[in-house]
Amino acid sequence: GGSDEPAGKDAKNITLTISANSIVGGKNSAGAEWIEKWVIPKFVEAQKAKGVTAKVTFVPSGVDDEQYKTKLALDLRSKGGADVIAVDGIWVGEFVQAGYLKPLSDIAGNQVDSWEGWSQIPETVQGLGSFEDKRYGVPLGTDGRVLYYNKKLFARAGLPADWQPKSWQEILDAGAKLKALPGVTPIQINAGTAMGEATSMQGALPLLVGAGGEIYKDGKWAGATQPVKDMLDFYTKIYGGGLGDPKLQQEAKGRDKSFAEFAAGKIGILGEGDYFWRSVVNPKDGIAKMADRDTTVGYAMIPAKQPGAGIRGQDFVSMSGGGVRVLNPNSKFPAQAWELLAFMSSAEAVKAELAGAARITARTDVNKEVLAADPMLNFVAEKVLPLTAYRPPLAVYPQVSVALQEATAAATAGKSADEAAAAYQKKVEGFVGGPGNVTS
Amino acid sequence: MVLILVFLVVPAAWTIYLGVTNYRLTGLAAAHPEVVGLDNYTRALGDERFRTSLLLTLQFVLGSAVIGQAGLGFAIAFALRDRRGPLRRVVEGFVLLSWILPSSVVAFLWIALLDRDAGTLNALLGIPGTAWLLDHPMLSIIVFNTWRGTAFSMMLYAAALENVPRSHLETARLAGASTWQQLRDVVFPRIRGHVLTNLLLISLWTFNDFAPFLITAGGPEQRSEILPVYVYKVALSGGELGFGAAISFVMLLINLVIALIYLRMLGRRKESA
Amino acid sequence: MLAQVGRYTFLCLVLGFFALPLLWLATAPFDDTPTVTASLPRFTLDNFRALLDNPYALSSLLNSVYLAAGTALLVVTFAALAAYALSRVRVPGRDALLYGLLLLSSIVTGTATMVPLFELAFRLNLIDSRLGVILILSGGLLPAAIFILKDFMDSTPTSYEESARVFGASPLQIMRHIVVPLVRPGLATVGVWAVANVWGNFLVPFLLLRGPDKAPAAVIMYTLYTEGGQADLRLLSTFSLLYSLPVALMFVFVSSRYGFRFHGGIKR
Amino acid sequence: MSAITMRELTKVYPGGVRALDALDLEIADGEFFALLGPSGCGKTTLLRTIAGLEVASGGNVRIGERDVTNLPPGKRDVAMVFQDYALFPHMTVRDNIAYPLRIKKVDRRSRGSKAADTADELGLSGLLERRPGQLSGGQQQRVALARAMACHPQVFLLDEPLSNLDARLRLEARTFLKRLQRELGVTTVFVTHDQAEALALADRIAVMEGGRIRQVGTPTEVFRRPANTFVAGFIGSTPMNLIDARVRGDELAVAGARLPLPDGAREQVTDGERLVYGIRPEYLDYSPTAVPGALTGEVVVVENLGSVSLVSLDVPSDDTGASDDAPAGDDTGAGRTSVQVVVPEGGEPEPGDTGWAVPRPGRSLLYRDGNLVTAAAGVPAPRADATVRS
Amino acid sequence: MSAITMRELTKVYPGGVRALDALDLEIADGEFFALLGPSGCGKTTLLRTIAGLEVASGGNVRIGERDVTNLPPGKRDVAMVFQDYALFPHMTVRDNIAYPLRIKKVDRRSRGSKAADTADELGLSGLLERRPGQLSGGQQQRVALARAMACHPQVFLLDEPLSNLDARLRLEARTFLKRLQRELGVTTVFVTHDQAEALALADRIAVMEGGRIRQVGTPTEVFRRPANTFVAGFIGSTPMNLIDARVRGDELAVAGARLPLPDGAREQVTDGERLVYGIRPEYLDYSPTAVPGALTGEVVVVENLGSVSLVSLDVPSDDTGASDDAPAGDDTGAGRTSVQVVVPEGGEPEPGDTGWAVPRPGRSLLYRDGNLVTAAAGVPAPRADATVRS
Ligand SMILES: Nc1ncnc2c1ncn2[C@@H]1O[C@H](COP(=O)(O)OP(=O)(O)OP(=O)(O)O)[C@@H](O)[C@H]1O
Ligand SMILES: Nc1ncnc2c1ncn2[C@@H]1O[C@H](COP(=O)(O)OP(=O)(O)OP(=O)(O)O)[C@@H](O)[C@H]1O
Ligand SMILES: [Mg+2]
Ligand SMILES: [Mg+2]
Repeated sequence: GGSDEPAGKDAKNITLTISANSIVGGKNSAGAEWIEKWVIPKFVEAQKAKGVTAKVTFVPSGVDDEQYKTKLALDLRSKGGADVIAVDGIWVGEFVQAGYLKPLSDIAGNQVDSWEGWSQIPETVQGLGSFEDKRYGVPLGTDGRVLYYNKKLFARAGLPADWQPKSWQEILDAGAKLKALPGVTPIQINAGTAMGEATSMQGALPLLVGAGGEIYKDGKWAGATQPVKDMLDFYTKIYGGGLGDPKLQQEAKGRDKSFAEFAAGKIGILGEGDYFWRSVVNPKDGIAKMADRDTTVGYAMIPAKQPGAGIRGQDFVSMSGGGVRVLNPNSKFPAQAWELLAFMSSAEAVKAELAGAARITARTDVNKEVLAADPMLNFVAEKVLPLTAYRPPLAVYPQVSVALQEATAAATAGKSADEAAAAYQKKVEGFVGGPGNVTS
Repeated sequence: MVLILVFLVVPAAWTIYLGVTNYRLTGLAAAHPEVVGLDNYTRALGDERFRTSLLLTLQFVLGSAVIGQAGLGFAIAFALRDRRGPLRRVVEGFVLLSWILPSSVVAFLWIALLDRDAGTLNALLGIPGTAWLLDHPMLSIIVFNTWRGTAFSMMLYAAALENVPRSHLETARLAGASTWQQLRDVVFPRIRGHVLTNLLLISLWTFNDFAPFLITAGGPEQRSEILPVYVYKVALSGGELGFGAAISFVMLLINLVIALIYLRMLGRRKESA
Repeated sequence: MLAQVGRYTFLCLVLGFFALPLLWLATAPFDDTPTVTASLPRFTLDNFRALLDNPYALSSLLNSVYLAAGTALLVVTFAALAAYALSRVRVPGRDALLYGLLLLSSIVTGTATMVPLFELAFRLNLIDSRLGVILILSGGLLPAAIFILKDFMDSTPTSYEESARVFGASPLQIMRHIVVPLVRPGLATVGVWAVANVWGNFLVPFLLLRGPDKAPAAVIMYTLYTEGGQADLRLLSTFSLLYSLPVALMFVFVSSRYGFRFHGGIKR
Repeated sequence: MSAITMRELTKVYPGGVRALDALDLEIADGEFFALLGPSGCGKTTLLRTIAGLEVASGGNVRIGERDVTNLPPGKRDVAMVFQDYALFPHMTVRDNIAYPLRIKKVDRRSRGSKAADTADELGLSGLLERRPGQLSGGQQQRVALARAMACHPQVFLLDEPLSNLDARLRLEARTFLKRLQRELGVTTVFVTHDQAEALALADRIAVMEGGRIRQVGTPTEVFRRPANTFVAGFIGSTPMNLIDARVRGDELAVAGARLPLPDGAREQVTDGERLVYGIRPEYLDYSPTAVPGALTGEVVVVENLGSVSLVSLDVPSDDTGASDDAPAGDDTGAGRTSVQVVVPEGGEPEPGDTGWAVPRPGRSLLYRDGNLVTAAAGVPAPRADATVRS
Repeated sequence: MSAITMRELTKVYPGGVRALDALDLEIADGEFFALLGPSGCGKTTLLRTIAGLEVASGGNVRIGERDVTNLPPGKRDVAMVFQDYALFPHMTVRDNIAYPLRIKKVDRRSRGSKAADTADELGLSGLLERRPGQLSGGQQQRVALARAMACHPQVFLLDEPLSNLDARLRLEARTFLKRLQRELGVTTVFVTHDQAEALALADRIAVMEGGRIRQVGTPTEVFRRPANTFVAGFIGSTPMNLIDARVRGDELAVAGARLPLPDGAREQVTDGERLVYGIRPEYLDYSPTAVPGALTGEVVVVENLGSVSLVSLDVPSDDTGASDDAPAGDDTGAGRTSVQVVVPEGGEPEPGDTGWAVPRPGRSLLYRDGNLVTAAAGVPAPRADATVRS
């Protein structure tokens, strides 16, 4: 339980700091610009109206997420760091366990629970910023995973333009047809360790939930369970059956290359998140621009192994992630920090952040407004998000994830699903403290 | 000296202490690290991944430091030993340039060079599609590290060769010795101290070299996961700092063993001198 | 004469081997659509213009210069003093000490030490201070620098110093007037080496410095990736070139000015 | 054992230094031949070109019947001893001596025994298992000789083999070397910049300057009748006195004194001609009292040379005022010249005394434009190949 | 300008080498004093201990009135010239010469002009802006001297200042050095292992061996009456002949010949006693025909020394068979001894001739157990402090 009256609540001079893994002119430039050019001036102005002189600074950075996380952990550990911090939702749990974060209401008092925003954020999405049923952060937005396909290639292969596979077998069948086209890699499902978390998020985990398995359930991690084996078996079918390019999975820059190849019309089916649509093949500013994105790129939900075989008995599945903003428990002005955080998550702010671009935000009110113009994102918001699942926000998850990636690598390289699964289970047992914490 | 004590010895000792805990950066173990004694060490030694990694590291050191850098460095120094003028300056300039450029830039250069489809090397050789980094990851990083570090050996051997009296080489030539015989009988015995110092330093540096991560990220499938990369993955990606620290300490011990082997050889030279 | 031909062939191969990877750095920044292949560019300077728009690119180079210069200065000064002391004073266990430090330095430059280093800096109140970065980097570089310099010192004849001593010069004067000028190529070598090391170091400045205003180029280089971790080759190649230029220029300057070699050589 | 013949031998170093300048020289079979000259005159270069360590830029070298100009060093059948001996520090004395045999693929047993034999001859038998670092300078020198001897070359080349020894040892080694060469009878070329060494050891001496040979002859010829003022100044433990002089009828006006013209010189000089008068300090007799036909001046320095002393007299220069073509190095100031005289034990003056120096008959020489004019009886004229090219 | 006094001076190096062994020595004010001895005898150590570069392990050193034993080198007011000159390679000649003044905080202007003055005196004016690397050996040596002179020290210490010069230059530098020291009048200690240098330059000489002084005296004393066989063998351009002898009544049986006992020796020896007979080659007269009271043997080597030759005679050893206490180094084999004779020009024999060597009167010396027995007239006996400690 926290105090109702956080320290410095009535201070007239406050200084606050925001940190996020984005930087003007580099990584996530727009987000950084938004904070610097919109959030800070507006917030300072609003405070001034209340008679408070606020000094808000933004500490940008632009590095790998792992490195950003390390730095945050070190900062928080030494009771330093910014007041409002953007983190990946998946880190919340481990940070909480390490004692780096406290529930929002413990920090900023009752005003947290009475915030209007909560009602706009769907329960599932709020889960991103929660751990063990307590709210630690406000989600920024989320995403969903789909199968993209190249309509031109589909046409050449005699496949329909509005494709929606209902089972894994149908994906393989489509792949078999695409295989006939020269110079085309039919299917790209991320695999192996080189792609890192992209393998888990776009490949292993969606397939796992599609086979009805969850990586972490009821305090236990999934070992060599049947769904894991099914998932791995699907990999062997793709890469063993010549439907994918196993080499590409091993390259350090393999994911970039898969983007470039898709954009160049050399990949038929690609599993990715909506990020791919927004930032990769975006005809305006994507890193692998496709001028004819809207006509050429098709998208379909990821099917379960068979209809109804997914988790919760679903026919279709997805995985999601997303960022949250948390408060630093060591903030000197916790109440005002919350004000800032709430301000940044207000509908007005979120709209300003999007600056006309479409993206799935955490707020339904905003989504309704901005996604209307983009059928793809709308599709994700409407059809995919209700089906989606999240990763367990625990400290060992990254290691389990790596083990999973390694298992897919083994499957891709030709090991049988059973072998790969057995090796995987052994590794997981090592991380999570013995076989007792693993289901098999 | 105080500087060294504070910024070298203290963190090193701290690291060694971390090596006997289950410390992690986040999660429960971050809040309450426990001393687990030698568990980390037994775990490391029992871990197949650690053992392969160690084996790869030894390959890496042997291939890129001992054979690559020292061998090529010596060959260049020897070929240039009595050259002056532009040729020497140009060759030395390029070799040294590859030594001082920042590793992130250098990593890019090599990825560009060795790329499977569009790489400069494949374009030059006319064999597009050869996936150097995937099919020969160790070879790639060995060649890379040779490229990167030869300068030091070259400079050192150039200096060492200046210490080989010309008259000694010429005595051998007068006796009719071939180049190889001159090297064996005159040059090597003479620069043995340099060779060993050189090997010591570059082995140490290579052993702890992290740059290959930027090229292959340890892949594919850990086939180029040398120990520093392993530690990086364990400590940073996996967050297991305690375990990472333990492996670092094991690395220090292995370094020590390598150093002792070299020093033994050096000692033998001294006895016989 | 056959040997001559062989030698030239060998040298040309060496030249090719060392120059080839650098080709990309010479072409890509000037290409409007750089790929990973080094090819004749469709010439453009747009990439440079784009880079100039980045608010941190140029200042980060300056930050790198601060850090590198500071560290190099510190390393060279302390290494010179320590190497001189170690070279002239006979202490038992001197070599063991040196080797011990050298080994420890190999740990400290590794990833696993980041927590101790961070906490140390935190306790000494050196977070977000350039001095902290400089001190920590110096600590890691010093042993090898001492090791290299000691051999330089060993190879300078003592008669110079003795001669100065007879004239009544104090140890500090001897150091300043005689030893430093004599081992200048060694100092230059160690300086360049230290600069090159700092220039490429990412982790320490990243962890210890807050905010990009103080961040050196090694950190800023990472910001040129997208949200999804993809490289913007246009900016990246251009920045790589700018990022490499200072060290290359410094090297050219130092090598022409002081000579860049181990004269006398490192031995034991 | 072979003669060595060089024709028009030229060596230009890459930097453009012309270290040998179309040099002609013949060294007879079995001769002990010394190359003498100041530092940088090309002695080492000549030796190295004979050895094949430097490639001649022009001309040729023959050893015995073979033209070796383009042979590699290993095929010339020569052995060389370097100034620093170039003993391999990591090999024992035995291995050092046996090294050339090892290269020649002589089997281990017989090269061991040959090395032992050679070491025996040079009195090194007890040292076979030592390393060069454990030997004295003189012993090292003998090991270097033994190594050179081991493969019985046709020619020995020695580059200042004695200059690293200390003064006492050098004398011993000198005698030893001379005896050894006599016994072996191998053609030996010997480089030195110490004239005493060359005089003491050589059968014949070539004096070099600037890549050319200034005189070739036996030690006696070179000592008594230097062909030019360069050689005159170079040879002798004390340099020859060289003083401006002018012919005055049958006499010579030298530094204020009238001296008789050397024998047979009258026909070769004209009256009133300006020349340089040369006489060695050893050939001047000192007198504390006035003597006719003597140079006179104040004693300024007396140096003890052991059983004799070297006395420097400060004599007035000749009043002909020919200071512009005076040989350099011997004037102490305007109008005064230093004349050195060797004075035997017991007769040494004190600085400040006035002394007289009387030339011994038949020992005076005359130089015109630096070249010898007079031909005295009893000693053959300098050889043709020693005349200076302009 | 001060005298230097050493009492019981001892230096033991960390390794245990006793480089100076309770050494007593006095060097007078203004004296040009030479330390002479074979390599490793402790000359450099003695010099460095005077300079303060080595800390004495025992005893003390006084310069003038001051006990400097524990003063640092900079406070002793001495200047030292090292064998390698130790010119700072990175400074110009001017800066090198001015360096001591810079240390003494003389301001820039006046030290520049002082350096120029000193350089002028030594004929270095044109070279002030060069660096040491661009100078010849002789010039470097003069710069080193100029640097030492620049701060007008009380004592000059020179460690083999000439040994890096080539033979010709060494002679010039020798004369130059002597003249310079005479003009400055500074107490100068000069280390050399070349006896000729010591004889030619020094007012007095100390001959050292194994950290001790074997004799101190003027060049003449040391040359004519070496106090022991060590000094006898060391001094002189050719070593003294030292031959086993036995007293036979009023005569001496030496190598098969009967020679008169040296003057005044009769009282100091007993009949039948075994001694060593010493005579310098310069004091033997060669005769091609038989003479009484002469050593005789076959001529084996003739070395040309310029105006004289050194002839080695192979004489039979004395039949007393005292081979076990024969001085080392002079036997050529069992029962034969080599005797060396200096023969003037014109009288040289050929190897193989038989020759006779006649000692000049008053020049023979007798040694018992290595120490001089006879005291000849005209020369004072060796000084007390030069006797050997056992
Ligand atoms: N490798 C070389 N490259 C260029 N010039 C050289 C080389 N070796 C010698 N010289 C020059 O050639 C000339 C003759 O040199 P050489 O070594 O033959 O002289 P030297 O008579 O042996 O002298 P010293 O008595 O000093 O040994 C000198 O002017 C020298 O500077
Ligand atoms: N720093 C040192 N440590 C140990 N022993 C030394 C040291 N310096 C000299 N010695 C030893 O002391 C003795 C005297 O040495 P010193 O240098 O005084 O001889 P030296 O007469 O100058 O000989 P040289 O003519 O070779 O110069 C030698 O045996 C030498 O090996
Ligand atoms: Mg030479
Ligand atoms: Mg000495």
